[in-house]
Amino acid sequence: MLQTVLSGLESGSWFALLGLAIVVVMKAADVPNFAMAEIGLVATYVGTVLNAAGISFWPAVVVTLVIGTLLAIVIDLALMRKLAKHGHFPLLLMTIGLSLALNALIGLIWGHEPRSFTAPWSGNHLDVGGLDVSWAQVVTIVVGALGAIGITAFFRSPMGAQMRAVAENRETARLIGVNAGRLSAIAWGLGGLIASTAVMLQAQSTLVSTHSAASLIIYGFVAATMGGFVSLFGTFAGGLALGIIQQVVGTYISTSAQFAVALLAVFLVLMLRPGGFTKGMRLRDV
Amino acid sequence: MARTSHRVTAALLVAVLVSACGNVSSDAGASGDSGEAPPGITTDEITLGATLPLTGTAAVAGQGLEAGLRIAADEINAAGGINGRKVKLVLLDDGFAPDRVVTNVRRLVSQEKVYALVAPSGSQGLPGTWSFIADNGTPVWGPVSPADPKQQEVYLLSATRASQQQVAIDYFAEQGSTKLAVIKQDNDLGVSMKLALDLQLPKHPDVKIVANEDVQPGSTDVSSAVNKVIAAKPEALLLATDNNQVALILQHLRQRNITIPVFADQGGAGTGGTSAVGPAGAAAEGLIGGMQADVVSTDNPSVEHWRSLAKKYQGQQGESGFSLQTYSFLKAFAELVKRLGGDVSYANFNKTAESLADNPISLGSIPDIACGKLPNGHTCVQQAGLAEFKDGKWTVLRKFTPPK
Amino acid sequence: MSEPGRATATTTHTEDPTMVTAGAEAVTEPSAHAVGRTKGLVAVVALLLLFAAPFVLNSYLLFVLNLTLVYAVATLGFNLLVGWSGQIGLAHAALFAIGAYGSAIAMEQGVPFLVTIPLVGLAAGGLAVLIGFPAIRLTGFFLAIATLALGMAIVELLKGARAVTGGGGGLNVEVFTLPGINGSASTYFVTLAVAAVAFFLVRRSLIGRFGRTLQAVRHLGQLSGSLGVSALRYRLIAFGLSGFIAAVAGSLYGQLQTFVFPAMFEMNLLVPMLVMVFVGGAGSHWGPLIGAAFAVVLIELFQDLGDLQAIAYGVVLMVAIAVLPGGLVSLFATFRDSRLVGRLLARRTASERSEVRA
Amino acid sequence: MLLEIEDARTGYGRLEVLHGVSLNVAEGEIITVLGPNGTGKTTLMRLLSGVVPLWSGRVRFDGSDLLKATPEKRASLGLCQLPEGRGIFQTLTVGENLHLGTASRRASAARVRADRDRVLGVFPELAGRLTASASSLSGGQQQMLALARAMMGRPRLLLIDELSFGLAPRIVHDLFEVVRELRDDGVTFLIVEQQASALRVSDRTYVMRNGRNELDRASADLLASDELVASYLR
Repeated sequence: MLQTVLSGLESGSWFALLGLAIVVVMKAADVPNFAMAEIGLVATYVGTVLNAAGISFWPAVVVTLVIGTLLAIVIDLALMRKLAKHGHFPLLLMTIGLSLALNALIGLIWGHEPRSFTAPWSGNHLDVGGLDVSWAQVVTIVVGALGAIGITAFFRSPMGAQMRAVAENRETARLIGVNAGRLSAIAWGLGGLIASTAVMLQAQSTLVSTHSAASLIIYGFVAATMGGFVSLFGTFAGGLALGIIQQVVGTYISTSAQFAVALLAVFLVLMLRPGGFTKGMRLRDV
Repeated sequence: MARTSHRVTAALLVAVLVSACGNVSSDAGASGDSGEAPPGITTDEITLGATLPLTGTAAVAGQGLEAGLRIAADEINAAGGINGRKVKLVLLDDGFAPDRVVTNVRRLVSQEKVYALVAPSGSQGLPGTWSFIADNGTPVWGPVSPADPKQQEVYLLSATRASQQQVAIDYFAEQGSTKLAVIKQDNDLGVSMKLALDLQLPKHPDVKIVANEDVQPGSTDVSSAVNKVIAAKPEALLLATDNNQVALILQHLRQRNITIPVFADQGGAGTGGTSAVGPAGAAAEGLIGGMQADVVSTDNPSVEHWRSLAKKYQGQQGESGFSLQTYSFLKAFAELVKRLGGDVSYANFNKTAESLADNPISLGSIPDIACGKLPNGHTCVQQAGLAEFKDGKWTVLRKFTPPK
Repeated sequence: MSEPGRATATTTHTEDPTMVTAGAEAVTEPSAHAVGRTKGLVAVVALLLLFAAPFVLNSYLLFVLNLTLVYAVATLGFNLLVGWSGQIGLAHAALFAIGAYGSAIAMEQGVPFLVTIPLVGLAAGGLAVLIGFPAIRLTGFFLAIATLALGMAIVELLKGARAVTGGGGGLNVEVFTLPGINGSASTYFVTLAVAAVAFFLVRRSLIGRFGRTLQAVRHLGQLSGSLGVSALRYRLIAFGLSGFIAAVAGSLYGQLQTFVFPAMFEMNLLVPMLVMVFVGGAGSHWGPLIGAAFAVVLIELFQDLGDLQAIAYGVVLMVAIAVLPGGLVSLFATFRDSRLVGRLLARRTASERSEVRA
Repeated sequence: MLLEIEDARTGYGRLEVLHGVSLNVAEGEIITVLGPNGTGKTTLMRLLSGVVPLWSGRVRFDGSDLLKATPEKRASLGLCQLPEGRGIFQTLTVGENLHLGTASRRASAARVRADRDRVLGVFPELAGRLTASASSLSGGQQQMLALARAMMGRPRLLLIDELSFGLAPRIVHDLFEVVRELRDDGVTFLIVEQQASALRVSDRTYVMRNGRNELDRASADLLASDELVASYLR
């Protein structure tokens, strides 16, 4: 059981971080970003290439994070900005088109074989009272928690408050002088940073490839839904809970039911608490 | 005005219907079973087609399959073609999506007018084309996946997944393993595994399946399946998954210090190549792969010959096991067409192919191709081999043998 | 956003932009009605050409055309929901699957194919209404996510119900053929007939009060989020209708593919469906046809690009959105509103408009 | 003139709402724009804040054309707005709301703190509740917060849409007192109102009807002739 929960916390941390990346962009830029996992994946692939080329671990990590951040900012400035006035539907489709294009681009440049990001602690294990704990798991869970705390702290800062104001009412925020465009670029950058972290964590403990992004993004959205697309805490807790539910269902019911159960969980959460676990304010209509 | 237009419409409708009704009464094109000239063949060219997963979840395999076909075609053409006809390949990508496989096969047959489909590997969509294929009589030579041995037009040139899995079960039983575990995908891979278990378990009464887990196709989350398998303490593990999941499962197992032997079929293990063992890294040590074609690194002369050609290939996955497989299939096809002589009609093609049992095509790189008549004769090869990945290299563990 | 009380107060003393635009559109509508007769003729000629297709096209091109029509019908339903009622309900691919599977399974039980079409329509329509119930409580992305989750769960169920559906291994579909006609042409004629009826009926109903009410409900939803009972009823009707149409299209799809797998109905179908709605123009009448043709033809054209096709698809989609955020249909609108055409039509429309205003 | 509007036309979609509005605001003035429902007052506000584009005519702020400036750019020029319905962010604390007022300008932390102390001096009721959620404030307090927040941006011209909206007359009276105090500090005001109560503090009043301004009078004169006001507002 504990082994199951541990696995659940590990994958839950990826989901939670990706969910947070989605929520950050959603809050400040009002875009449901289906390309989030691919952004992280592009960055992580660059990292693994550097890693394989013999660049040592930490510089490769830094490059990965910088690329993820910059890529997201460029996407916002080049593609999303001028679509905003046409409503949500073109934005939603644009991120979908972007995810297809980025995914194909990765395949074209680096091929479709899965990759991993070798870390100094890769393959090392701990034995905690009969529980088999890998360092990769420890790193994932700790970084996930630190990331969530960091993002929460960011949203308490003056700039974070501006983002929350934009999330609550974009037009009013602009009227009183909040520069929504600059905030949206920052939010995209932050989202890209978090997504790169999530995918990189996945890559240091298992394999990532052009098709691992699809399930990651869905679970990320599930986590974001649990937080009502606004609550950071709800998203993080939702992601972790999702990971654990997945593993428990896989272990005690059937591995083929995992996906369906996760989806039904979302549905139930939405029906019982339309605003997510931690009910924030309602979201604007599409 | 409106009424007049309605009348005109009605008249036109009737006219079109009457005049052209005959044209839509049969799906077959210019072909037919008689001695008519089949499509895709001229005095100096023969057009062959395939649908392959060049992108999507099975892209690694698809690129290898493409490579083999191209290498073989180049070699054949450099030597003057088949009976003087140069091979023209039309390879379409289906992205491993069943619906696109169906569209692609229509396109190959009706639009591109191919003579035959060689080594198509269109995920699980191929069964959706059998009735169309039957209408047109187009030979399907060596579909890599999935296999259906009951069609008149379809010739299976390598051991099916199920046959490979049967051979693996025989092998583990002989090694004295009594507790086997299974991880399979919920698609045609899983279906063939189920078939293999149903066929082979009655032959080994001691062998028990202690864990039988499903995983989502394309998912990277295999840990709960692995956890359950570990908890059941099996002596060997059979996989029916794609190569990514084979790599993931190996990593999870070895991380937990579980060293039981693991088997995957040719597609999953990428036997001979690196599609599974590359990503798995050190965890790949000891992986047992099914063999449809010989392993790529042997000193078998026919494989060596292929290897020298594959080294020069420009695209990706040229030196993979998939490449060797389709290379061999196309070479065998060329051999068969040579034997047809001047009569390239489908009737003669089928007659000649079904007589291969008496005079098999022997390439050396794959088991001898010995097709016969239906109901069972179109499964031209039943033998599968096993290879083990050891010290960074695939070595033959068991020569080609049919299942017990 | 704001609590309902204040939202209502706001609308009472501002000049609301959405209401105003709606009014402006209404002004132009009668002029379109005037050219309705020409349009009717165009439709008849188009139908004739489509009818002649099996006699001139090869099996592949006919298949592609058939696929386009099937997708057009599916998109017709999707557009009704997304474009007209403004609800992003994403269970459409799953309802389409219900049609494909339901029809195939019913045929196995001896039900004639043509009878299975309305049957699966009703079943999926009912299911869609159930799925639509969250619409009472959810809006925007929450509705999208909830229906996406339900849709995926339905596909998972199809996978799980191995005894009936064949699970992940797929299900063979018995092909219905009209007497004396080959399989491909027969499937095509059935599709064409169903598509023509579907487009005709949906267009009729959308031009009338039903369409106006749907749009009003949509605009209301954008304003406040708090809706009256009848508005909710209309939302559910939109769900039910779109589900009905989706399943009808699905049953045709099953006939076309002759073999169905759960994997056919996942995101890889939903995404093109969204593209079709968008490209055709959300809330337009003929958009579904244009969108379906765009999506299908694009995929077929890109076959020749090899490795590049996936990236080309994504890039073309992105460019299309960036250049035409209102969809391809907006091209025609832009053309109509352009100065040159505007001047040419000025005399005519001016007289018509004065009529309307009076 | 701080703000000059000449024959401004605008609307939504194809529908024109303002059919030519002209008005001027001089530095240090308090101007009221009065008019009944649906006369285009809010559209005028939206035009000035850059939410709706100008179709024709001219809008100049401090001598320069405002045609292309985005809402946030206008705010940084000193053209601040107190939006209709107060625009208080319910999910933020009172302090955070207040701090948002400085979003449009670059200022050192010390300057911001000084400004905050000064503003809180004007609105002592807010001082003790900085960490409370803004949603816990009463309507009057929220309007105070909105005014206080606008002051944090050091505006030159403050546009106010319905200061009195939904508030008790007593509170409205207090708020107008504050407006007068702030004017003495050098802020110019353009206040859009439905109710005549704003006339008591303002210098001049424009009366709008059907998308045009029909009257420009000294507020005191207008106030004196009850009849006139009544005829326009009923």
